[in-house]
Amino acid sequence: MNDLPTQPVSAARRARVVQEQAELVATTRVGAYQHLTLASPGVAGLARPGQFVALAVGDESSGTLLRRSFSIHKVTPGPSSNGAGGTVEIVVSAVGAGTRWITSRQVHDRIDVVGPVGRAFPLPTAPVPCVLVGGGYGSAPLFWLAGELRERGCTVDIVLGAASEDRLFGVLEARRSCDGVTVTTDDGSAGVKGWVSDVLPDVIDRRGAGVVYACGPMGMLRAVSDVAAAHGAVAQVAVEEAMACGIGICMTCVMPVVGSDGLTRMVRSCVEGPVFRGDRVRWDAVTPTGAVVPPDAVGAPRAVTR
Amino acid sequence: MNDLPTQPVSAARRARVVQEQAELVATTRVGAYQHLTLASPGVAGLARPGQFVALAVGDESSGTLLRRSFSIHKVTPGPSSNGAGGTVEIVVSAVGAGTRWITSRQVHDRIDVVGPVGRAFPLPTAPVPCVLVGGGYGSAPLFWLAGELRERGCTVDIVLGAASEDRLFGVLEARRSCDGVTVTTDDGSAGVKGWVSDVLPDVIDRRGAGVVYACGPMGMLRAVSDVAAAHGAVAQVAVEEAMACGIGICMTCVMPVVGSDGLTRMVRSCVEGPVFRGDRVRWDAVTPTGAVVPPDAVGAPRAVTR
Amino acid sequence: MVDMSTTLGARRLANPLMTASGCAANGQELHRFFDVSELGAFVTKSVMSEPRSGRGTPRMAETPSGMLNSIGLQGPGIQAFVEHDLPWLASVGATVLPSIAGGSATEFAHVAAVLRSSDAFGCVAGVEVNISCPNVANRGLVFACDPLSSAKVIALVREQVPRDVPIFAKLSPDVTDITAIAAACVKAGADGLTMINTLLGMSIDTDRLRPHLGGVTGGLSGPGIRPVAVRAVWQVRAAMDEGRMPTVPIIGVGGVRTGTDALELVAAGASAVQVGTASFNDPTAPVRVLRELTGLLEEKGFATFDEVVGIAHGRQGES
Amino acid sequence: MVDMSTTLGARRLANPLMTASGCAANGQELHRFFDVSELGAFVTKSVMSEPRSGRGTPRMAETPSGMLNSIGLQGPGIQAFVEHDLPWLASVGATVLPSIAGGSATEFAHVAAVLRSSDAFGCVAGVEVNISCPNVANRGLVFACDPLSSAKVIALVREQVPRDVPIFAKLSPDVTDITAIAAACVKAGADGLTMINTLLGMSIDTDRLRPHLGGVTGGLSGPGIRPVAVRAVWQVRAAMDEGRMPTVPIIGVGGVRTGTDALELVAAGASAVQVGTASFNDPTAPVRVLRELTGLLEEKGFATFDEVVGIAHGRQGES
Ligand SMILES: Cc1cc2nc3c(=O)[nH]c(=O)nc-3n(C[C@H](O)[C@H](O)[C@H](O)COP(=O)(O)OP(=O)(O)OC[C@H]3O[C@@H](n4cnc5c(N)ncnc54)[C@H](O)[C@@H]3O)c2cc1C
Ligand SMILES: Cc1cc2nc3c(=O)[nH]c(=O)nc-3n(C[C@H](O)[C@H](O)[C@H](O)COP(=O)(O)OP(=O)(O)OC[C@H]3O[C@@H](n4cnc5c(N)ncnc54)[C@H](O)[C@@H]3O)c2cc1C
Ligand SMILES: Cc1cc2nc3c(=O)[nH]c(=O)nc-3n(C[C@H](O)[C@H](O)[C@H](O)COP(=O)(O)O)c2cc1C
Ligand SMILES: Cc1cc2nc3c(=O)[nH]c(=O)nc-3n(C[C@H](O)[C@H](O)[C@H](O)COP(=O)(O)O)c2cc1C
Ligand code: FES
Ligand code: FES
Repeated sequence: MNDLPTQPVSAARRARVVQEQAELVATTRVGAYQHLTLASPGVAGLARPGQFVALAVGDESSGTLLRRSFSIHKVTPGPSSNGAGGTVEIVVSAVGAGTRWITSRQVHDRIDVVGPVGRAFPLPTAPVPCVLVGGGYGSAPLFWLAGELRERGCTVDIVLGAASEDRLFGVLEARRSCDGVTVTTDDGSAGVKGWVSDVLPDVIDRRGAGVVYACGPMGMLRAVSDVAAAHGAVAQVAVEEAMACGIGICMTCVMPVVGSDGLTRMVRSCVEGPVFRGDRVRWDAVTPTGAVVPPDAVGAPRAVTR
Repeated sequence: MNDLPTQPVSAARRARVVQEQAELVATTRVGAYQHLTLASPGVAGLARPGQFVALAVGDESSGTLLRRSFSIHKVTPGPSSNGAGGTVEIVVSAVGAGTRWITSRQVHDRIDVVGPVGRAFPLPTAPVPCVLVGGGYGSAPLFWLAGELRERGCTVDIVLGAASEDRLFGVLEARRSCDGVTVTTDDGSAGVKGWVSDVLPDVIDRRGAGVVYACGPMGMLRAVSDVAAAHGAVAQVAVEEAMACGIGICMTCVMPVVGSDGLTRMVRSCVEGPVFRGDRVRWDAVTPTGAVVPPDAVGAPRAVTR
Repeated sequence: MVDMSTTLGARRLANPLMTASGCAANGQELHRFFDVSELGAFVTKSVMSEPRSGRGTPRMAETPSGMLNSIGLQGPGIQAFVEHDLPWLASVGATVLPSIAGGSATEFAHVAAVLRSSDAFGCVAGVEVNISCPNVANRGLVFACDPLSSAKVIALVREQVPRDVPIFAKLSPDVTDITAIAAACVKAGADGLTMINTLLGMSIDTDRLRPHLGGVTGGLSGPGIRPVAVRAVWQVRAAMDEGRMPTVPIIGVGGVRTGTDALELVAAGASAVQVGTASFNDPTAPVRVLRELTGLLEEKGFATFDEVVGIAHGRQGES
Repeated sequence: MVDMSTTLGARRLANPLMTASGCAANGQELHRFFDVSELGAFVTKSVMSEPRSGRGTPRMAETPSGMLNSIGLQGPGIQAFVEHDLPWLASVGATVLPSIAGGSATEFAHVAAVLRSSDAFGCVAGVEVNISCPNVANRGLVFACDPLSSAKVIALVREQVPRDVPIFAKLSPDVTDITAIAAACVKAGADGLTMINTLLGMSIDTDRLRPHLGGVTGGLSGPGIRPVAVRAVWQVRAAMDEGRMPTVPIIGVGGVRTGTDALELVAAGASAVQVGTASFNDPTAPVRVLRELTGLLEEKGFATFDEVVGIAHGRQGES
């Protein structure tokens, strides 16, 4: 019953995950974000692009109990040149108390990390042209993905969008790791003024792209899914639902998703996502403030009150 | 009704107090303790020996809500040589989560300080010989007091006691600031093997001391009060009751104390203490785990259940 | 500038921020940190008819994001209160909500009568009736756990307090259905409700393996209980909106530490907000929360505080 | 070495540590972090008769030292549970306490019947009956808020479960007198009690000024509520000691994060301890707490866990 396009959940459940006290080995400001490098060899050795880490906030006596999730930007597995273990990098936007705590950690501080978690971006078996779309810090996991795709012979175009120039992440890195780069900003402070969905049709069509990978705000993911479908590409989108545990035990992070049996279920985005096929997500039931249970979902309440 | 030996409480209530974000300017290990110097000019300008400061633990989102109290070890009022404001020093024993947080602060960190709080040691108006008794970190406020007493022409003897040598505080400073120093340890690792109350009678008698000032664990204060009374001296003891607010608004820190009208009341040790006259404390109602309400106290329950 | 004034029964207050009973003593101590007349109202420690010693110590235990207390209503008695505390509050220009308590309904009435006859009664903008305290006649069961006992206290106090001075029943959250108690109090004459008092809790001293508090159980307060306070205010306000009981103003209390916390209670239906345990952490919390709340409403473009009271009702399910 | 085994009704468990229902899914996820057979028992997510989608999102809100959840009992239904989840737990050698729920007493009985007839029933050391869920017939009032509804559920479930398999009634703290509900459940056939489920709470989204949770109210859990759990266990255990109800084992749950926290519940009277929300912070929390608790008892010189159960009773007032 948990079947999903490319990877059965039972596999995801069995997938290895570690918990470690990771030392912060570097932290730098990048535009509106903080770029953190953690010595987390266990995670580094297992992670795939699209997976994420869940970080604990504060110490043992912290009043903030729940972990915060971040896409893995990059991993450097194995012992590094200076003999240290593998590293995991993340890009954090400080929006609330938890992310403020994380971004104010200093080099040598330790952070409790659980990872890698979630379903990675499924990679095509043939060398098809791909388009990557990143909104704000949502681009963080895409460069690593781009590398893997190009290794498989895929052409990779990337579209980076944000509200303003300082909220773009990785434009330079994009130029290094992708075959084509398009930038959009809502205010026109960099690239094309507008949304990623404005330029996306062209980029897909130009290359005849077969897969569109996207990470960013829910509204963008919906638009990308629609555009991809309309232009004959498969969308693989990494969603961001509020998560209490990040490891599949609390059921808070659910999204209405259609399974291969055609039935909609409320599935956990932390273990059965965060990457879903765009055409499988029930966007009609996803609002800016949360997802409602579609009346036709498996086990939906008889009389829907909400 | 709130009358107490030397200072009416209404005065204590009116006494000035400040709240400030104090920068930690120095922190050093001293034996089993951590010695902290805080740039806290407001407190430094107002404090008297025997008063204390109440420090907040953690940041705004901390799950630890209650302040922790520490005797003021020393103040350096006014702008210091490097142009910084006055400083306040405290000596902290890390026993629980709060004191561990405080002792692990680094230079330049800020700590929220309220102070000075509480009733200071009342100073004699005539130059009588005095004995100071400090148990463990309880000696911290006594050297400052010694200085003030000697300025007034009092001879000052000090007795420092602790479980073991590393838990003694300020033996060297004692030699500088007092006329006679006696050291005791429970295990004999320094000075006389035994308790301060073993040596105290002698010290009082030798000088014909008129006042004994003491700070330390409750059991020691009781013994000091008894010895002082038996040897014709007035005891002034600084107690340590569990305090939630430190500023007189919660009523958690009460002790059974006899007023000048001869009646026992449960009085707040944060504003009406921490210094009480030893013979006014109802030691019969003070147990190692807390104080009971003496049946003859004002407003005591008719049928005492405890 | 947002008009922060709020109406509580017959009285209009300059702003909705108050101290919480028992978390501010009777004013002199906090007046060293801020001018207590700046508050919408100063709520005093619950006072009973006679002086009371309270319980033995330890009277408190710290808990995650909160604390337990078992003070045992220590206080000077109503006579000393009207002779010393109330006149002092009047002298500094404070608006006062005295909190009264009793071990029986007649004790409550007696305390109210002495209070009313006080020379300083002019500064009293309302009386908070702390029915979350033990009923001596009923095996120490808290009045607020039983609609009949609650109603009896309120009815007797209402008789003693002048009509133009509103009385507020302070409710306990430790009940199966708080709307039933609320309705009983309003029916008996309460002009408003204060919610919530502490939750009954307990902690064990794990060194000695015995109850930590001298009083064994104690009252749980602080930010950790805020979700319970918001829920209580929400439920009672919803009962009013649905016509299940008459509409009266609610004073919200429980775990407020910031302006955002206060806004939660206001949006759930509170016309005023009290700050309790947070003052132990930050003595200026009541006025800081007022400043923060005012700032939040300004940012959001509200012209008056009144518009925000209960605003979250009817908004669930919107997208 | 301390003998950590504990007795729950007819069953002896290797140790007193358990997961809390709904905070551990059905085992596979946590098994990636530790061997779930190391637990005294694995408590599964409450399962109902049919598959359930649960509520819309947001389903959670973070609160100081805790969280609110409104999952709405999402689950696969009892049939899928006995076909997939229970056999998996049996296959890894886990001792299981399935948690069952229902919208009516007969639904509970049906779920229990299907469970009993499962091939994997051998791994079941007891059944937890989550009566802290809404009674469809009674305006959605939670069964555990009413002694009669509670008793009816327990009596029907007791009939379905073999005599040698104890059943545990899981109580809600949102009642005026938890001992009354506890006594009703035991009288109706409960072999033990689990205390406590979440407290009813709520939070407001102060950006949008509307309820934060899709389900409006939610259940409050985490360290912030531990004092309420300790109190509930204490009160019910005291009622047993005083002969006001028969003595049965209590499973303590609520806010346990460390071995010391667990010891509080044990000293108050719990024969076993569940770890819930803390697992979201630290997936290994249940086994870590077991290790810490064992260490504490060893330090204190106890030979058996049993000696410590309820040890704080009768120790108040000692000095
Ligand atoms: C799979 C996944 C990947 C993510 N990757 C990144 C990333 O690479 N970089 C980055 O900056 N952020 C990322 N986020 C978002 C990040 O987790 C949130 O911004 C963060 O949890 C907010 O915590 P806070 O304490 O600062 O905010 P608060 O608003 O104080 O958080 C309160 C609570 O709400 C939850 N919450 C708030 N916003 C979000 C959100 N957008 N998504 C999920 N939970 C939320 C928090 O986890 C917390 O429990 C990701 C989220 C998910 C689910
Ligand atoms: C007037 C006064 C002066 C003090 N001076 C000093 C000093 O100079 N140096 C020093 O090291 N310590 C001093 N203490 C004791 C110090 O305040 C406690 O050790 C500290 O509060 C313990 O906090 P914790 O979080 O580390 O311990 P925890 O045990 O985790 O504290 C839990 C709770 O109990 C309270 N508590 C625990 N122990 C004590 C105690 N002994 N006294 C009061 N409250 C307690 C805490 O404040 C807190 O609310 C003083 C206490 C008082 C009342
Ligand atoms: C130390 C202490 C003493 C209290 N005394 C009283 C009291 O005398 N009367 C009363 O009605 N409430 C009393 N309360 C309850 C508070 O007024 C308030 O209802 C409760 O603490 C919840 O608010 P908070 O979380 O902001 O503290 C007391 C609370 C504390 C912590
Ligand atoms: C996300 C979540 C889901 C829960 N689901 C259930 C459930 O299905 N059945 C149940 O009896 N209790 C459920 N609970 C309550 C817990 O089992 C436990 O009683 C409560 O959370 C208090 O313990 P804690 O503070 O350790 O979490 C749930 C709690 C949480 C946080
Ligand atoms: S975040 Fe807990 S199940 Fe997904
Ligand atoms: S510590 Fe609050 S009154 Fe003394």
